[in-house]
Amino acid sequence: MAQIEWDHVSKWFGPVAAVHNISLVARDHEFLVLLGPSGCGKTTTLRMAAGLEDPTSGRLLLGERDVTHVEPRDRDLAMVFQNYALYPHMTVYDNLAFGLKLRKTSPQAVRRAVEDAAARLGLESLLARRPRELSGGQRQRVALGRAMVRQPQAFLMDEPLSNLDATLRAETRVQLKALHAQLATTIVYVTHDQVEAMTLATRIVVMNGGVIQQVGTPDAIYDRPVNQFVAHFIGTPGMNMLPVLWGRVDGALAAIVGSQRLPLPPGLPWMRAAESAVSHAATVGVRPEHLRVAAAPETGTPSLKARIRLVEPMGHETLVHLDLDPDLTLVARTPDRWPHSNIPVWVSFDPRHLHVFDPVSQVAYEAV
Amino acid sequence: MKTVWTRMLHVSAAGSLMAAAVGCGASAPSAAPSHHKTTAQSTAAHPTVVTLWDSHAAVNQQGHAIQRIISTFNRTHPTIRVEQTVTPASAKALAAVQAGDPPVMAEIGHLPQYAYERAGALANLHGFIYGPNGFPSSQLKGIWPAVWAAEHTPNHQQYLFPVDIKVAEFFYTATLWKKAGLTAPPTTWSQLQHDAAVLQAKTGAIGLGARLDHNDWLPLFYSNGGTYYHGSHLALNTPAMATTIQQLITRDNAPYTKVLSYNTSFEDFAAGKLGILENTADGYEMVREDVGGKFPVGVFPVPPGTTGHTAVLYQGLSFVIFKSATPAQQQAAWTFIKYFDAPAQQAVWSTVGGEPPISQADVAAVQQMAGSQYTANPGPYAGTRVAIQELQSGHVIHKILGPAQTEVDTVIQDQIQSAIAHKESVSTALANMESQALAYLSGNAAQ
Amino acid sequence: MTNTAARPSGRLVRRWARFALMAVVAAAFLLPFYWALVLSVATRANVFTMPPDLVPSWDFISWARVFTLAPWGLYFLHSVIITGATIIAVLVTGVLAGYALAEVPFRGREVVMGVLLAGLMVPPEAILIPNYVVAYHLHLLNSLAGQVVPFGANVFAVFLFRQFFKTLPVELWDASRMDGARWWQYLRHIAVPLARPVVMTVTLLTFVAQWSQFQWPLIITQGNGARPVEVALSYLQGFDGSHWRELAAASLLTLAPIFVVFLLTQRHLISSVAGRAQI
Amino acid sequence: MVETVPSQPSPPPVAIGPRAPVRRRSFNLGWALVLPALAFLALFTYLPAVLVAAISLFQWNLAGFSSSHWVGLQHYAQLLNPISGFLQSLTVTAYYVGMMVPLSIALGLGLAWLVKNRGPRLTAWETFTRSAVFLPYITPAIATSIIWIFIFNPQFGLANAVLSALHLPALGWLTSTTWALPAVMINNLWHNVGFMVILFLAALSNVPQDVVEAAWMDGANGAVAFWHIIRPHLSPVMLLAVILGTIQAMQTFGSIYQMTGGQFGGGGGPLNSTTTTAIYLYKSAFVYFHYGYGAAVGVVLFLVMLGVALAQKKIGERHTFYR
Repeated sequence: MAQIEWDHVSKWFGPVAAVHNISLVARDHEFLVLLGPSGCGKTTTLRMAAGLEDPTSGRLLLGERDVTHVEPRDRDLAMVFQNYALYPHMTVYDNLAFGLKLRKTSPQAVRRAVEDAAARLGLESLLARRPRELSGGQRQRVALGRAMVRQPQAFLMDEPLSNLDATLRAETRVQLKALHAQLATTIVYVTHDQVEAMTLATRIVVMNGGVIQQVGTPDAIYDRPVNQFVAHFIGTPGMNMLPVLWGRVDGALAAIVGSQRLPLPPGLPWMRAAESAVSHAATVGVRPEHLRVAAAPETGTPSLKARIRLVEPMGHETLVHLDLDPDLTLVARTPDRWPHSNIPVWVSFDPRHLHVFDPVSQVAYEAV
Repeated sequence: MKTVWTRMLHVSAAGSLMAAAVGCGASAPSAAPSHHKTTAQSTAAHPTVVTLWDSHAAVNQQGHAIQRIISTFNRTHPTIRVEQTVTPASAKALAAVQAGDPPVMAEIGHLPQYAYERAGALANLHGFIYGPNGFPSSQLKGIWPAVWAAEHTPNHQQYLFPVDIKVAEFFYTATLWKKAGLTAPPTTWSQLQHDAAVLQAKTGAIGLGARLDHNDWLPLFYSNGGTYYHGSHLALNTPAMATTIQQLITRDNAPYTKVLSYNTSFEDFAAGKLGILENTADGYEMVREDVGGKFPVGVFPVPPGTTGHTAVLYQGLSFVIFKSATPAQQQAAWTFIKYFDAPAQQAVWSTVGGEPPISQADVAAVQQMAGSQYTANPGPYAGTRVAIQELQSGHVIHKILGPAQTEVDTVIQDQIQSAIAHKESVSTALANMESQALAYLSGNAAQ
Repeated sequence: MTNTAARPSGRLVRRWARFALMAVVAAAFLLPFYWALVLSVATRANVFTMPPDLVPSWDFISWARVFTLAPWGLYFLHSVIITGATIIAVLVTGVLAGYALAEVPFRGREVVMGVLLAGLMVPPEAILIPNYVVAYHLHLLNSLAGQVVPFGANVFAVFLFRQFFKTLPVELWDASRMDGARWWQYLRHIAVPLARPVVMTVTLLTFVAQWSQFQWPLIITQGNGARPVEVALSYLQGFDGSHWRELAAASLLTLAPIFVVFLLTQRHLISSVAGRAQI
Repeated sequence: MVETVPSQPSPPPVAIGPRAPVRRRSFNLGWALVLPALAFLALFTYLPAVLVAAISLFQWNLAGFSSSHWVGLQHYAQLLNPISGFLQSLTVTAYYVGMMVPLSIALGLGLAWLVKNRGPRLTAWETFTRSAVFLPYITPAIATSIIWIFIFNPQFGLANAVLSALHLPALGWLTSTTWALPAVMINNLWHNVGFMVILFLAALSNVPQDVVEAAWMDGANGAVAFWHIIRPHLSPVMLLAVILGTIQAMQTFGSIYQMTGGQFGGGGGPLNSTTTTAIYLYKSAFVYFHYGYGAAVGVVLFLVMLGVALAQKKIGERHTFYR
């Protein structure tokens, strides 16, 4: 039973609330990723689970057990730190064994556990070395190993890949996912990297300003962001946001974008909310990958006239920066190559890919 | 090196024979055996331990002598074990009383007895000396009167029993002496100075090594008719002190005189670079050991002053027993004192260590142990013999007892030395020493 | 300017002059030790000579005699116990207080820091007598403990440890907590082992200071019960200063541990002393 | 970009720092950890610092206040009486300190300059000379003072051998009221200068080499470069050297005691010519057993040292660059 529950947890540092009234459950065997920009409170949330921070209010539950005021050593959790925090004066073996030795495990059991973890992580040949004699990737594996040997109820990981170079990070990500499948243990994982979050998570918790913005599967977070923050934070580049006014064209709902009118087909899920909105304004979001760019307007789908300002060729795709009006810009990700800038084009998209947010609360209409 | 050891072996053999033949009979009164018997039963396995603090390090002949006596004592007294600790006992034993960890007995100077008395640290020896296991009256009567007087406080309490008697005398290097054409030792101060000048001129060695302490000026002062303490008032600004200072100025500023101090008294002499050395009897064996047989060392007594007689200063160390010791320990300590001051042991003490014996009654034993060599000068026992002569002269003085004695002595010495160094006139020195010493006595000054 | 050709040779001369001067300086500073060695192995005839004999004659009789003059084994044992115990005490108090001042927030921490710094301002000479009085009332006179306790805490050691602990990353503490360590286990297994250079510095400085300790043991020791080597040596010279050979041997005997430690830890020792001055 | 930041409620009263090792008990733990150190220091530094003033007002008996005799400021009056020798001890101390500090700094700086590494690495000779100069500093003063007593023996010592080799008259050294203190100084200079060398070596290595080189390029010779470039960089260390040198000199005890006959009445001879205040204090309390009087000496010594340190600091601040 390795379920971690934050029950109305807040954490204050002096006059600042790092985490504000969070209620969250990391379910058994789940790979829960806390995602958010730096300073959003995700690390503090994790450290409270570890017992390294005391919540200012609220409760922490491990399974059924209230562990709010229980020392870390009595929680049976393991943690992987961003900087690994390996003990510099100990060999890899001793680093792995330290926790077990403190728990008065028999020497034979310690040896077995350490060798087992080392074998899984490919550290056998490094056991006699000290951390400073290891590469970044090796250190990262030792840090993982140190967490694994104790076979804890759950793993807590604080940006464990952030100190690796891009290639290694991608490799390790895969290993980590495999490891999770293999260990079948709860993992709570903190990152600011949405790719890690999307690829690894069973569920993602998006945080900002000490508050949970949205909890959901990667797909749900991607497809149905509950507010503008989540919508923009997930995806690279972030979702295009356009201020619109609602109008009617031939009796049908249309969005007025800058100087252009965008007629919309009926039956979209958010339309009722949009129509009943007090204000006639809204923010419309559309992901760059859902935009199509063409020399001529597409028939059957809403199209907007634009001008290419800048092109970023990426090889397998191209980022096209577009001006609608002087103050209205869009980014499109297209498989087509657009070698020239400053040419007029048409932008079209499937209206089902539109996200509409209340301009004041920034909350998605479909979530209301 | 070899000669010293062989000589010591002979002496020790003779010493143990003496102890067997004469010593035991004389020193063991009839009560002693029964005392031994009663304690032997219960304490044979655990002898009464008597810790003795004294400053005779094994580095010199005196140290050897005291160690020999102690080991013989421990062998012949199975119920007692004396354990010697070499330490500057006079100062340290009092500190140990304060620390609550004093020894059973110690050898201290007779001046510090005031501080010890104030601390209530010492056992009164009267009961031991005159009690059933007392000191043999034959010897008691023979103890040098000035020495005996110095062992009492002004109100006639006795905490001290003599052991280590220092009296001043002069040593000379016989070979240099001969080289300079001198035949007989000097008998007056002017002769002494003349001889020193001749020595220096003829041999190139330093003529006279004088001392820098009260051992030096105090006897001179007394032999000039001085006495500085009458009851409660001082008599320092006197013609006798003026004469004394003048004499010292002349002597110490003479080209043939070298003023020696604590660390440098023996080296020159031992190297044969010094004609005459002012020292005390106990230094004789030490000097001879340092000389190591390179040349014979002669001795002559301190010349007389204007009074026509010499004044021999008794300074030295005495046994004390600490009140904090158990009655059994005190009794055992007294047994050791009696043993040490018995003729047989005094003979060892005098011949090996070079100290004169405490009593006229011991002189025969010393002579017997020294044998035919006793009268030889230069000779191995010349230091002891001259010291005995000085003690027998009757003109022995002891340091005047007073609570601020050390301070007063320091004042006098400082003033004398200032005058010698021509930092002030004799009359200023006399006035200063009187006023400053008075300040100490009245408690207005402190150091 | 005019003699550009002469310049390199001038530089060479200067270099050799510097080497010669260094040799003279080194010789001058080592000469007293060397002469003590010569005296300690001199024959009787070679001691009181003028000019002094500077060639050793390798007569070890005085070394043999030194051991009969005083129970050196006992005195060395005392000095070793005193020095060792002081080192342990200074390390323990220094680690604990340094850790608290670096990592444990508690009310009054600033006050404690101020109080410690104020303690550095008190000259030990000036409080010699009250120290003696305190030692008297604590029954520490004439004891080994009496020579340890007054030196059992060292402000400098506290600050050294504090400085070091402040440089340790918080993650090490977090990681060890996750591994199940309590604060003392963190100290024992992580912080103190990492502080080995500081431990070494404190050990060396305490060793040097305690082995050379003189005035305090002179005052508080009386008999043989707690006498350390330096005091014993001082007395030996007092009892008969003319035994140069034995005194030289005894002096070298008490210097030997210092020499050994110096040879083994020279670099660290010098930098420790340099660091000591900077506080 | 707008974020959904919830409004911040007011903070709760208690916040525990991020490094608190034990929750909720950190207050007690901190005190518990500093307690051993404070206890040692309290017993043998803080309490005595207060006690010394109290004792100085009594004819002190070790047993305690109740058996001691109140004398008020009498001891201080005695200190000022020239007969007591205290004022003379201050003069001797001033002479000793006044000679030792400049000499040890000058010699220390000179030696540091000599053994300073010229290249990027230390040569074996430089290391050896450094060690030779430093070694005396860590030796016990008694052992080395005994050797110096031999050296200053008027008849057979090395000192007079050197003088006679230079055709200079032999000196009495420790037996002379004029030369005893210089003899002690020579010993202590030899003993302590290594510390100054270490101090100045560290400072010299901090002098930026490029600035010195720039000065050379500008045509400055060695002396000019030293005076204008290096000396200003040394001034903070110079201040430190003066303060530490003064403290060290004022506290010198063992070597003076041993060389001037401490075992025969506490040292300071001949004729009190080497009786520094440290020796005077020792003799007052532990030769003559006037604890109260000695405490008064201690109080004055305390104030003098404090005054000297403050004065030096004040003067130093005015003349120190690159602090």
